[in-house]
Amino acid sequence: MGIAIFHILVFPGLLFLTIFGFVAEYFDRKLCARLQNRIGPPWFQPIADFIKLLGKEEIMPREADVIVLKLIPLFALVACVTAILYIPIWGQQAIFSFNGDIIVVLYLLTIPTLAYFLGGWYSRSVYSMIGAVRTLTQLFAYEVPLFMCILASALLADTWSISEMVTFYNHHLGYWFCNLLGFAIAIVCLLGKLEKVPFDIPEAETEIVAGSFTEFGGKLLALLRMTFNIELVVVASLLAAVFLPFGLNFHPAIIFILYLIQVFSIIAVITFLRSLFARLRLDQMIAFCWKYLAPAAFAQVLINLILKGILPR
Amino acid sequence: MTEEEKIKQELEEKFGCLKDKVVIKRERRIFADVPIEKFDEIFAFTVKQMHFDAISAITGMDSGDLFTVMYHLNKEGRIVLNLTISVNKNNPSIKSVIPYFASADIYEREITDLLGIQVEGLPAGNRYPLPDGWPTNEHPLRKDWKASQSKKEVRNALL
Amino acid sequence: MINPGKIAGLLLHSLFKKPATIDYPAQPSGMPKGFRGKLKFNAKLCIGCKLCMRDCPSDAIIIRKVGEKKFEAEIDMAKCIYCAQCVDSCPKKALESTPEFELAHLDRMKLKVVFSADTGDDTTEKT
Amino acid sequence: MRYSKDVKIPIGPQHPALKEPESFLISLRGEKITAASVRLGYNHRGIEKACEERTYIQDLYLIERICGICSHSHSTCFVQAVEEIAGIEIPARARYVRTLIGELERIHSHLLWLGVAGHEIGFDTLLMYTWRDREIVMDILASTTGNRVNYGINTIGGVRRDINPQQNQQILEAVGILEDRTKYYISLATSESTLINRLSGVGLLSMEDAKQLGAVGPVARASGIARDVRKDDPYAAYADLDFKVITDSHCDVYGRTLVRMGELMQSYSIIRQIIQKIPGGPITVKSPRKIPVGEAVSRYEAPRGEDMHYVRANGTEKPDRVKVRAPTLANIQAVSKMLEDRYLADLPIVIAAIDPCFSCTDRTIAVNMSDGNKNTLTWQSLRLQSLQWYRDRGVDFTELNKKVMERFSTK
Repeated sequence: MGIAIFHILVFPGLLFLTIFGFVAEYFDRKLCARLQNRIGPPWFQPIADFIKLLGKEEIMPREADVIVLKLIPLFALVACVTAILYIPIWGQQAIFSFNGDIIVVLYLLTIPTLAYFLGGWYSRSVYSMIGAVRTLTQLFAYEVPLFMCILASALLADTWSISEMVTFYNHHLGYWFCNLLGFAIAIVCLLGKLEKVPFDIPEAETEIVAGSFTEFGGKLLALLRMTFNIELVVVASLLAAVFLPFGLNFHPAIIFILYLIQVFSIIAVITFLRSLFARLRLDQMIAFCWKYLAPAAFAQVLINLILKGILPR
Repeated sequence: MTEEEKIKQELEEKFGCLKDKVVIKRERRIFADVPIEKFDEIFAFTVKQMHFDAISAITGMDSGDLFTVMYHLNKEGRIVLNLTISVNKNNPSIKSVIPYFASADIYEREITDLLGIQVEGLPAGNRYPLPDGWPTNEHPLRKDWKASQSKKEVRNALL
Repeated sequence: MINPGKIAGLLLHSLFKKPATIDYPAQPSGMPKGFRGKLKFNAKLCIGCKLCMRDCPSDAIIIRKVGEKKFEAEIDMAKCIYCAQCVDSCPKKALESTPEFELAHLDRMKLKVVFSADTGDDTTEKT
Repeated sequence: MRYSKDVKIPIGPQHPALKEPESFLISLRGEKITAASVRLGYNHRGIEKACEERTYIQDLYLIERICGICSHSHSTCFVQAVEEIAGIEIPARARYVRTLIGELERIHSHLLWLGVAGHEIGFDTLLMYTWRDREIVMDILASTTGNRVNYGINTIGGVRRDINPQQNQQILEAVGILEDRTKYYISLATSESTLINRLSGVGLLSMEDAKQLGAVGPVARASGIARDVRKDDPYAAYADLDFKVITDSHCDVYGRTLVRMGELMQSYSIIRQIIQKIPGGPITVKSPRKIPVGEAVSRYEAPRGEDMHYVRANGTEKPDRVKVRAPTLANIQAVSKMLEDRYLADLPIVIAAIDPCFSCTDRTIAVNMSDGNKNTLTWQSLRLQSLQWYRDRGVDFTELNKKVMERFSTK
């Protein structure tokens, strides 16, 4: 019982993720600043923001549903943290793994987006309602290609469990290259899920103030920003596990180091893409996703099906 | 015979009342005092026949005993013709020029707010430039309106 | 003609270049020599004609007679807009502007700088 | 709730997209804007009334502070009107220096606009780079005129500072660097696909609409109307400089971007001509304090469009009437037309595309509320008044005020 508490609360659980979230946010903001020829924030900036926000006053709009608003950040946070338990970090075996845990992880990672929608809709302010509706419309656009790519790589590994996928790809290193297209599509879809610039339409700062988070303040906003960081880390580690299985069978500590490198490189790619583009309009984003991303993801699934037949087991 | 002189001559021929009222201050600047009763006719003539196709601004002034309203028209951005009309102070009212220029709408709202000149034909709309709380009979650009003697509501409106 | 990531080259290039911004409070950032900053008053040259008081757009300068041919200037830094019109209007060149611009102060009273007649230097201390 | 009736959302007066206070009431169906109405006047400080209570020299600095970005346009326009009434003929060198500072201001204003446009469409990297390059021209302005923003280079009868050869050299170097930076931005704007997607087809204003609604400056020129006050009604030294009036036929925000960038390139060539042709001689002429009776209309091509000043003098030291019509006031009429059946996401970039400067537009009324004769509200009486205002509304700050007062008085 004690070890489970340790896993949930400390190592791959809350404490590790929070610290990793802050470090990831710092790395993201610093790299983005350096790309834009600026100095960028000091290392303690994310923590300073968090503490400052904790001190601020929470203002609840009159018609808003107070209980829902208070629970939304927790709801999203819990979903993200539980998802990490199924992703192998320490060694090639995740803490809990069963056949079909990749589907569970994918659904767990959709819960935060639903939480943002509910948060926006229940704060009853005009801006957040529009933001909330945008979050959902955007969800339909990037969700399908993202799922298709990840499941394509699972198809090739002929298993539904992440840990078995990792071991499969470690033994057949050559197969890793067939998922490259899927990896690229997943990264682009990640920009939509994490609401990074080309697709940060729900949180479009210059149009609808802060989208569905307009009415969140004080502790709630602090918790929400922490959830963003943790979501960034969890999703990056999911992609690292599924598409970059360089673990082999070293000592678990070395695998952990490799895992950190993989996650930071994925975050670096996301930051680079984030400072590269202007924000697209909602209709352009949906058109882009359905015209280019979905067919490419479908092609990836086809390739994997064919390869599965040809390649030796 | 520069273009300005041609315009001046054409105006004076068409309207007897403008006989020596049209003055060319310098190149590309013509000033003309227009009697208020003939204003519509002259305005229509300058805009339609003489192709003064843009209105830059409408200036309202409090010149002691009466208000003067000056219409700044320009022709292809070059020559500026300034038509000036005087309005007596007790019930100042002029006709709107929105039928000719849609953009005159905001300039006329400014005159009504700041000088209290009523403009017939001005559609209802947001006040400009004074805040909504500002009392309707206070017109700051009038010479007799001093910031200090304004009543309490004006101060509250500003606070 | 359509290539989405056109700015990528610039981004990578500036990744390894020195950032264009500086840590302002830590690293000093000065203004060029001719900058119109805080005013300096030279009591000896002043003849008390008060031309500068007349031309000042925000009534920020007051010249007071403290003795025979001795004048003291009180400049309210909070009101002053640093246009240096007084520097131009002064016939005796008793006023000049210095490039100093870090004049923030906690106490508004401290911003009233008095240039005393004899010593001529101002009586404010740095924050 | 049936979704038939439109959602009315207020944009402004405080809103991240709008750098200055103005408010639009937008009625939305889904993402489409069905109607937009504009309310201005939030930034109104009573400058026109205040001008009547100050002398011409003091007015110069008040008029210059109408707007932070185009301060030189307003002060030059005002000074030209006053000099025309007084019949002062300013020396040639002063005219050239005024034109030089005017063009430097156009460069820094257009670069600033490019960055803000990038920020409006979520392209923050463009903001960071354009504003970094803008620092080059701001340093030049600071070293030549003594200040980064309110230059104060104009005085009645000429200019207050001369440009020495060493500064000429600095200006030429800066213009060289800025020129190929602008070339890079032009190539970026014409080929970066996300930028083009967000800009083209947005904020359409046909040529007839532009003429009818009285659009001026880059907004009109992007709809094909070749009107530029520097060419049509030359002032300062523009008569003997040759430059092209940049027009474009896109009639949308993309066209306005190209027009502004074309104007940047023209400004660089104008500055080079000025540095080459600038004559020697004095930079200012003695001017009377009392301006004789008269009136004048002066026009200036500000970065945002045609800026018009009307000054009437009554022989005393103080002007009888000063009327300022800023370019944004003319362009604002066109915004509601441009917003029709656009997406909500396009609203910030459409508003930003006319490069609104609302501090120019609302020139303000009573600056200081004085009781009795002409003195300003002292700091203490303002504090007491605000305490009273809050007490009327049932919130009592008197104890807090006592604590603050003690802390201040003890020091």
